[in-house]
Amino acid sequence: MGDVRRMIAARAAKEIEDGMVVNLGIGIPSLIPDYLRPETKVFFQAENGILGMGPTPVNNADGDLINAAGYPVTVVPGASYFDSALAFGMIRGGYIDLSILGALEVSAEGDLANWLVPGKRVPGVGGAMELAYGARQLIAVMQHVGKDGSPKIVRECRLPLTARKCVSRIITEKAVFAIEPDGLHLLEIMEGSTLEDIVNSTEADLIIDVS
Amino acid sequence: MGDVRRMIAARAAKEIEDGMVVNLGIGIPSLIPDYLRPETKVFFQAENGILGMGPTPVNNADGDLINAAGYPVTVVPGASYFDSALAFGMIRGGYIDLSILGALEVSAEGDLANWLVPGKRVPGVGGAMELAYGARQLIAVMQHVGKDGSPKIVRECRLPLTARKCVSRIITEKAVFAIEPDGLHLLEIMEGSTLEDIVNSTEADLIIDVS
Amino acid sequence: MDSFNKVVEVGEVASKFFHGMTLMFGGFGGVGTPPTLIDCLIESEVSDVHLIGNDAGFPWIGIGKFVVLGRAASLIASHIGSNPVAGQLMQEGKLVVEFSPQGILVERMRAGGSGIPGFASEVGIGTKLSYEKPVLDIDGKEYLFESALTADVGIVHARKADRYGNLVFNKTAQNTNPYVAMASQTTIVEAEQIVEVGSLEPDEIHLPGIYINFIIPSEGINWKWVWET
Amino acid sequence: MDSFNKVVEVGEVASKFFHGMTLMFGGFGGVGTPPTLIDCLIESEVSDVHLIGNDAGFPWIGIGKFVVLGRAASLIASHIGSNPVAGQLMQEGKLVVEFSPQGILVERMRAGGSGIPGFASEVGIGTKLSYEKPVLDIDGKEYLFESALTADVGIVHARKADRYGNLVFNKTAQNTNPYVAMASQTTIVEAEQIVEVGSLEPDEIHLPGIYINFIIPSEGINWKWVWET
Repeated sequence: MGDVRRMIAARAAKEIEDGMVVNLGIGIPSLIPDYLRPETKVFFQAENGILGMGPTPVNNADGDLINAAGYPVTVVPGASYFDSALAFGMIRGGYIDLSILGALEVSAEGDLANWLVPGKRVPGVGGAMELAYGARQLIAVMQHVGKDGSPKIVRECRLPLTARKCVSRIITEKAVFAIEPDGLHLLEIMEGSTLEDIVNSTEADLIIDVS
Repeated sequence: MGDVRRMIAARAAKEIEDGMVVNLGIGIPSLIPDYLRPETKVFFQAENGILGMGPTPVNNADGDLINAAGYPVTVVPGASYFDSALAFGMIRGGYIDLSILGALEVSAEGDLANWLVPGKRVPGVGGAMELAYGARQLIAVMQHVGKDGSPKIVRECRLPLTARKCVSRIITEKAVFAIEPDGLHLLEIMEGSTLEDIVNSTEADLIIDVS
Repeated sequence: MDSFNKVVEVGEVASKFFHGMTLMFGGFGGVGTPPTLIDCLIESEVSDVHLIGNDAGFPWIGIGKFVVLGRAASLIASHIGSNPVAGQLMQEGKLVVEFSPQGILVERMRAGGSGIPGFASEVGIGTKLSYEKPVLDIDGKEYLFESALTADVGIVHARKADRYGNLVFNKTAQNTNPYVAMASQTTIVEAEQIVEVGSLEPDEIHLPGIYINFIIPSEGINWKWVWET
Repeated sequence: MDSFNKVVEVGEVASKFFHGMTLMFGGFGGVGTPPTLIDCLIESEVSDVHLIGNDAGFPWIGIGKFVVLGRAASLIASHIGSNPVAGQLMQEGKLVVEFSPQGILVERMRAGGSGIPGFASEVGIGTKLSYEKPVLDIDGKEYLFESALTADVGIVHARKADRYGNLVFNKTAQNTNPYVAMASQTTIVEAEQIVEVGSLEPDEIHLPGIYINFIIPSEGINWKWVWET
């Protein structure tokens, strides 16, 4: 399963372009920096108050320099610290080029559910609703199906929503999808997967752009 | 007339107590610091972004260190600079202990008019409405009557209002008044004035607390 | 009280906590939550406390140390996932939890401290979090009305404080602290370093001392971070 | 464009100004208004400009130098008392002026740059300034609805900028500048000093460079202040 998560992260890393400001959610997205080309010029934002977050410190972790998941980080040259109100002002104000978030379900129209499974442990919504609202581009990353094999790319989300019509792209270990006004496009089949498998494990209707 | 203004400022200075945070308006209020006892521990706030404003510099005025009226100032130890949104957040949030503002008219209920004389030059409202709204205590200072001898302490303001029921005290060259739930109290007759003169030149009804 | 010297002993601030109070706390996952004041709160034996802050900490970190004692009646936060005991208390009906999106929560604190009764938002429209909020119709568009939050007492953490309460925060330990200070009637700051008035540069101060009522010296972090365990 | 080096020549930014644009400017009585960019605006010959800023400057200071040319169609400001020409243009119907209370104005800029559609306010209720604003009824209390302000182009001034656009302001020249930068689609900063990326301390930066599109070097103040005349 670790390999599946790393496979998704490696593919998602290719979506990050030079000069972008990117906010990564917890879970699979937090693995993405490991797969970036080192020469990529990118600024990672953390919603607790950093622009220009760097990798995990090798040693001498600083308890006051933490990412939004609570783990120690470093900063790159040009970084700045600020309070949480400014951090979320940036997010809602449309200054984050790309956010990559983990997902529980995504609908064919780009509705995102990623914060609450009724009857299970209640973590709360954190900053996900604002990233979904404000990021210029939102990519959802997740394993293609649930533990019971049920599809997570669905016609309509069954789980409580984080935001409507916010996801522009979905990356799983089986495929890459784009959400366009005319529907859900299959853009790319990942190595080890087949068109038939993807169609069978996806509830939403697909517009197939791959041959 | 300069003497009258200075007389009002000197009396208003006595309202400033140790430890207060005070915002002074332009006009007569700007003369008040000259009359403070030097040992008074007070922090002056300027709504353009200073807490801890000091006197006018003797020389070497700094174009980037200016009060809200546009004139050079200095700062005292413990001063801080900040942006205008924070400056007005302090004001609306009730963190200014005392504001002393010039006035055009004040009503017996404490309504303040100090920003607009219809048909005359239109300066605009500046920060007066927020000081009137947010300061814990608001003192209006003005000459007792207009240039034409008409009363400025009135039953109902005729000029456009800055804010309703905001003034707690009025200081003129003739008298000091307090606005209480039961009406306008005459607290003090200034040197050179008489009770008769005050009653004749004040439109609003008075509750006379002086003998 | 001398407003130019707000420094007191830890023991003196315990009396500021009271039964049934609303308490706002700074911090994000415990980072920037004042450890000495948390212990002081625990020792104060007050209960039925209404908490407002970013999250529920961890069971042994930050506000979490207080939450697990069951002495909080309610909590307004953006998530409680890092403190399973909080989730359990919530399921048992012993802790009333209101979730607010994270940035909306700190914005509501800012509003409370800035004389803004509330603001319009599009975040969370059409989700479970929006059901009980007033809906505004402005020029034919619908928004949620997010109301200002205020508290009786606020506890914040700073790297440095001068004796007037001018604060300098450190890195990501700033987070919600400025807004907790603004929105609380009585704000107590715990500072790692306390300096004389006049020794901070006016442009280096992150938060003016006007928002601070009491300053205590910090005894330092007394918990292990998740990544240290 | 290299987002890690936003420094350009003054001549290059003139093309960002356009006929009919909404232009937001930093500054308070001209302090913190970028002098080189004001001259660049004047030389650009654009007109029918919709201005948003604290005030109208003085006829020879700050935005006032542009206002007196009659090329602004409208102005949202808190006062124009320091620029009698602005008052005259207003009386003659050549400049449409909307007054906003000073702090409400900067708060509306902040809302515009922070994804907040608007906010509730009690400032100015029952006065001439409140007549055209929507009234909110929340739990039986009435508030004015103050709408967010945004602009096509923003011009701001800073003491120091690194090449990414991280800014450090100087004393009271900060004022509305951070919010102008946030609320403008294209923000141009004029900096007295331009330094390499990495040479500013992350905690000393007043405004992160994310809000900045172009940086030009300042040629310095080219007007006399009122107190110098």
